[in-house]
Amino acid sequence: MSTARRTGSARTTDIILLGLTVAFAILWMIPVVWVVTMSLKPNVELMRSTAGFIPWPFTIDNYFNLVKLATVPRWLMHSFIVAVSMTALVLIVSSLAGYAFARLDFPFKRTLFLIMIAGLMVPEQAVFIPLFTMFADWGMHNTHAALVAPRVAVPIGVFLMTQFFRAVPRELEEAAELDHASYFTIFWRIMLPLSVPALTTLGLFTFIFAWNDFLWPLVSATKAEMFTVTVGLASIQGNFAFSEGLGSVMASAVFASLPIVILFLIFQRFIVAGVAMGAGK
Amino acid sequence: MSGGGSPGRRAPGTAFLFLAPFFAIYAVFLVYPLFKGFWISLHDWELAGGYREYIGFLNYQDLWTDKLFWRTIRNTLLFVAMTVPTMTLLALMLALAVHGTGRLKAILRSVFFMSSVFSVTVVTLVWSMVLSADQGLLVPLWNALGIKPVNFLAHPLLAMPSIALATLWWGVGLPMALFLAALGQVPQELYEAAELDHASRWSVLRRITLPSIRHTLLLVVVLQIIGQFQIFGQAQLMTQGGPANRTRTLVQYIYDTGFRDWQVGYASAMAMALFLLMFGFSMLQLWLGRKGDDA
Amino acid sequence: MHHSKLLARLALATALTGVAGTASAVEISFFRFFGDCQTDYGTVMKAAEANGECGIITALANQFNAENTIGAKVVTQTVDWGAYYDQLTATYSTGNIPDVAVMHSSVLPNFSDRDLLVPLADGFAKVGIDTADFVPAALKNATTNDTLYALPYDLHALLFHVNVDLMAQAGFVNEDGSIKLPTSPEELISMGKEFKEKTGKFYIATESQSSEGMMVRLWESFMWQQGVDVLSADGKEASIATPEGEKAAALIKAIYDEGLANTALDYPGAEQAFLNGEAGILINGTWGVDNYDSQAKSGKAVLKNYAVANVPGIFGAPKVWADSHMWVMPKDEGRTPEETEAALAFIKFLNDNNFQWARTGHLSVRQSVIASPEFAALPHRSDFAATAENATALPVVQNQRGIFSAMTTDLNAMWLTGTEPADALAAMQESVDQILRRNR
Amino acid sequence: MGRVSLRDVSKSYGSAMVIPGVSLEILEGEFVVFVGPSGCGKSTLLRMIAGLEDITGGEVQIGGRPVNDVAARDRGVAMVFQNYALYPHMSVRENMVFGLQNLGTAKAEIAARLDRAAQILQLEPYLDRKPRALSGGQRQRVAIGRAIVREPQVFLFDEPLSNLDAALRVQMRTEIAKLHHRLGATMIYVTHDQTEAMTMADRIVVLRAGRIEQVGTPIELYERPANSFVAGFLGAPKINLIPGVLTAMQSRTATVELAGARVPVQVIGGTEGAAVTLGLRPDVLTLHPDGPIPAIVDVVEELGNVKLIYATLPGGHPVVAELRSPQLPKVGDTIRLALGEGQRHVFDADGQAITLHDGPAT
Repeated sequence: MSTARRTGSARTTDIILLGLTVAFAILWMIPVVWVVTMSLKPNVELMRSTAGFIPWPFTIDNYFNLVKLATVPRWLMHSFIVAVSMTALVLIVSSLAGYAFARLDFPFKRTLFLIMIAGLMVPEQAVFIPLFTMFADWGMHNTHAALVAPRVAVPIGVFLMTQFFRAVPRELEEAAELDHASYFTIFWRIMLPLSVPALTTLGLFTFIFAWNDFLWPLVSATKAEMFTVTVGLASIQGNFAFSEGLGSVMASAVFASLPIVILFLIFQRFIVAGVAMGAGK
Repeated sequence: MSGGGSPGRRAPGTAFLFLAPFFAIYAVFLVYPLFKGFWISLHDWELAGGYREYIGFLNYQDLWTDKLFWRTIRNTLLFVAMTVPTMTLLALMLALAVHGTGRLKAILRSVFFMSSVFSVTVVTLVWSMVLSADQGLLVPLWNALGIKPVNFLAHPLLAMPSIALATLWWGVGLPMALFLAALGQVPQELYEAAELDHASRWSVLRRITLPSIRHTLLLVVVLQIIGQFQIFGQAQLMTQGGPANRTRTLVQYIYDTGFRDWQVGYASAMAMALFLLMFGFSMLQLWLGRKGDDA
Repeated sequence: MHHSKLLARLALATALTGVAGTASAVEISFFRFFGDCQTDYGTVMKAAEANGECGIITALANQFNAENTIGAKVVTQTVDWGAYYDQLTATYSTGNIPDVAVMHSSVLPNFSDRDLLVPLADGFAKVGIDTADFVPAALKNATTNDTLYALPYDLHALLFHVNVDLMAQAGFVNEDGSIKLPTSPEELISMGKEFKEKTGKFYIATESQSSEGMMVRLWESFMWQQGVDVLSADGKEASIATPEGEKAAALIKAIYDEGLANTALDYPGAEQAFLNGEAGILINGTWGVDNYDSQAKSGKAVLKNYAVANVPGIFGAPKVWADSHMWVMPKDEGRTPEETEAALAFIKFLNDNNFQWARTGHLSVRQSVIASPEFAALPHRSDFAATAENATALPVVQNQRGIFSAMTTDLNAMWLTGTEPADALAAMQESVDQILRRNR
Repeated sequence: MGRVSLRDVSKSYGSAMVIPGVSLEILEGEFVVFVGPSGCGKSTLLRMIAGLEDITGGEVQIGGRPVNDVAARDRGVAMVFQNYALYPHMSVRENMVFGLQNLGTAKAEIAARLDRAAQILQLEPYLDRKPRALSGGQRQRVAIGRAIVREPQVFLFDEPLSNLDAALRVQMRTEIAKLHHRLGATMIYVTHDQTEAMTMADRIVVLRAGRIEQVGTPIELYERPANSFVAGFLGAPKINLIPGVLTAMQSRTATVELAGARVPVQVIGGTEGAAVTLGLRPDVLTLHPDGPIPAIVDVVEELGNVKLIYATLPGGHPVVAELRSPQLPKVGDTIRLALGEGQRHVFDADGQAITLHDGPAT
């Protein structure tokens, strides 16, 4: 908690607290370990018993079956396309608007900012039905655009970027202005590179959100070949339970989670650092 | 003192150009649907088959007498009441516990954050399995104790807490990260000064840490309220609203009414209710937060 | 499964997909539930070689793709049962309306009343489907407002699936080898207690978790047995909170209260418990017969001696809940004549192979199949022959899914949350009334 | 080219008038320092010249061209900021050439100018470093380098040295002065530090509350301050401003009566019996047993070559004397101060100088 020197008893308390946290973390991970274990057991064994954390008897058939299905990799691909494009668009749109709010002066600025913030209080679930009818009218369901477009204008993203840009020293911008930079150059060459931590955080959260979005893809992507992983998994959990067995269900869960877990492990150090720069102000 | 004066460079043309993408998308995919949703809610409007009839506020009258609707409101509020304080508290405790330097703490941070990256399908699958009275993780434990396995997800009183538990496990990462960020910005000198003042661990927390991060606390609570009000996936996938509608949430009811029963008009009326409810709560929160600031 | 074998299959599957992709086939989309079993049946080309609902329908599609001569290719989309009708409905908005879809007769009016289905009488005449061959009740199910909208494919009803060894252990097997089943509510409870005492197992296993509403089907059966129609034929009124309803509900509650059934089982859990020899009777539909029979015969399951029985007339006439799977063609402006032709060809193919479907345990709806010697030779069919006559369905009214779901929730509350039967029924009545009010 | 003219330039935020109206001519190649207490509007004035603040009224011309409606980027000025304002994500090299890139300058030209600037400022070893890897002085040099490569008509400095420690400040001061000689460009420099102003400026502009109090060379301002504010602002230690009454008026001479002392002065104008302020630089005061001004010693500071005596006059007014004599009074001693060589400034009730100077300023 502090780098200041502590007394002996305080140190002991620190160690005990840390020990408790470690124990809690182990408890935290148990469900995941258990699911991974089950995914590595034969279905016949699982019918008998699901207990235990050692995958024995061991099999990787459950995973083989998945890959063979070809649908799961396809769903992964859709999730990636949707998550990546949504992330990119959210970052672009939010940072552009955030820059304008943070650094430019224009008529109705306060009003527009309030209108933007008010969007925070409009839950997606409150508009998904009209959205559904809109996309139906346009004949745009079962497309990537339908999955991405309604999620691009994110007030919290604009808010975060506005806060971040406000914290950037104004002199930098003025210096750039005297360096003959246009507003766009200032935005692109100065503000954006400076906001990499904030962008990383916003991007990461957008990506996770996009990856895990459930209700909208559930109603918009009705073609099996257009499912995202989340919806696809939900669709086969029932089907698998009927036919393939528990091991396959667990394998599908693990398999579908792997990419995002790996991504997380790569980028995790940015999460806290980025939030610190963006939202902590 | 340089730059302190003006609020920004006056450049309306550029500013509107920069704002255009956001507000265009915002208008088309948020503002317009909100009004369209209200419009739909004034109709008997069927999902398939194109039946539409203007009926004024009849849907809202129906809502008023719809027991299941009030039940789902109650359930949703209950869920919010269960998750928001516990989530905030747990996130804060975990953040305090894993804040700091060192490899071990970095690993712990990852562990607690990691469950946030799983999709709702995976989370509910995991927890449905863990809590299953038939094949669940705890069954061997119950058997060893000679107790009949507790059927969490079908228990009238335990079902909702079970969903809340899964939600907690799933969602604590983000608020924890926010708290960690805030903790990182508390000036170290404050702690050092407190140390010299012989402040106890508890009073350091209460007198220094908490006041320093209270903006983040407010942010977390507001975000949590907004997020938890919209609960759908967990209840839909873990209990399907059961047992006896004890876990049926508002969004689930909206979904069922619209997509199972095709009553899109009625569902839209509920969606408007959800909007008003959340809007009210967010306003209340912000107002309370501001009041706290003035004091 | 050996990996080498698996890899070989994988290669084969890839090769097949490759070939199919290059041919200029008329693709028709085929929307169904019944699960996804590509892993086990993806390469089975003869329906006769498949087992179970999922296996047989998968193999039927494969077989049609392989054998048809008009260049048609069926592309199956398997939808999770719980979300099936939501997804099907959504396709009308999202634009991938299937060419052929499965539909329960109980759901049909929702679609036919809104003109969302293609009338099929002309098409059937063109491809040579003989509607006169259908059992009259089935044909009636497929017809609303005098228009034929579907190909009836089966009649499915609730059955008692029996573990004969356990029954014998409890002394419930008659001299002639038939199973002794209760004939009154009191007897059901007393026999159940006796069974429990003698075997230490559950008398009954069934889905009890609100997901399938198995007990609602039983409750409805009990209502019909007492001569009460749950829903009026015009779809305006429900008779739920009635003395008869209370009797039926009280019996169901007693089953759980007396510990004769495990409340913790979901659908697969109930099947598993039965196959693991943990219960004497599994209350489930006709669709399980083939599966349980083959499991029992395979020797892998604890269940060795499997039998089937009609749901007995506990409250009088042995009426039993039934529904029907049917094939429909959802209306789609964009469907080409070639696709219509291919879809009709597929429907005809399905009708021609009605017997294969009947192997699942479902009752056939074709008189010619029922009369055939192969059908008579199927295992256990004679055990539940009477079910065909006892089968009772709800009248053709809209919003039956909502009604069923509401009833499931409120009925299950009896054992899941301890609600008293009268209260549960009052809640059911109220929920159902609210839905019926919307029916036009 | 590098001529800067301000014609009645004013600035207000809403109803708050920050700069009521400033007119000033800055010649090409001149080094002009704006000096004044914080809040006097000197930075605002600079930023208006730069184009970073809108001009409410009046006109700014650079090189004879009115630039009121010209964007900052097109005014041909370069600015060095107090906080350096280096782009943290760019290397020193990138920082310095960013402006030229935006102008679309040819690559060879950019390289040549970069080399020249880097050499002048001795930045060659650091070109590939990021700003955070540099010391404060190095960063300041980069900031200046960034301005140099642009070869602007006018350099603007906004308190560029205030974030540096004292020693470094002195060093950078001379470097900037050298740079000015070398480049010969017009430089406008804002500071609140009178030493910087005195040492660097060709001309100093003293500002107070958005108005120019006086413009002139450092020596003019030091020797002939137009008013008590300018007198008080320039020179260290600060000039003693002692209230008194003007008596014994002759044509050019008069006496200022202080509490317990009389000081003969030379004035133009002034009225008999008017309240005035006597301005005495600390080095004018000497210690003499018969000196006319009695005082009680409060603090004695020994600075080596000089000593500062802080004392209180009988009227309760504090006074500072800068002495070079080896003998020093002790705290609490009553001393007598005499007036040595040097100007005795007299300011009227409005603070305006009524001092009579002999001949032109040196």
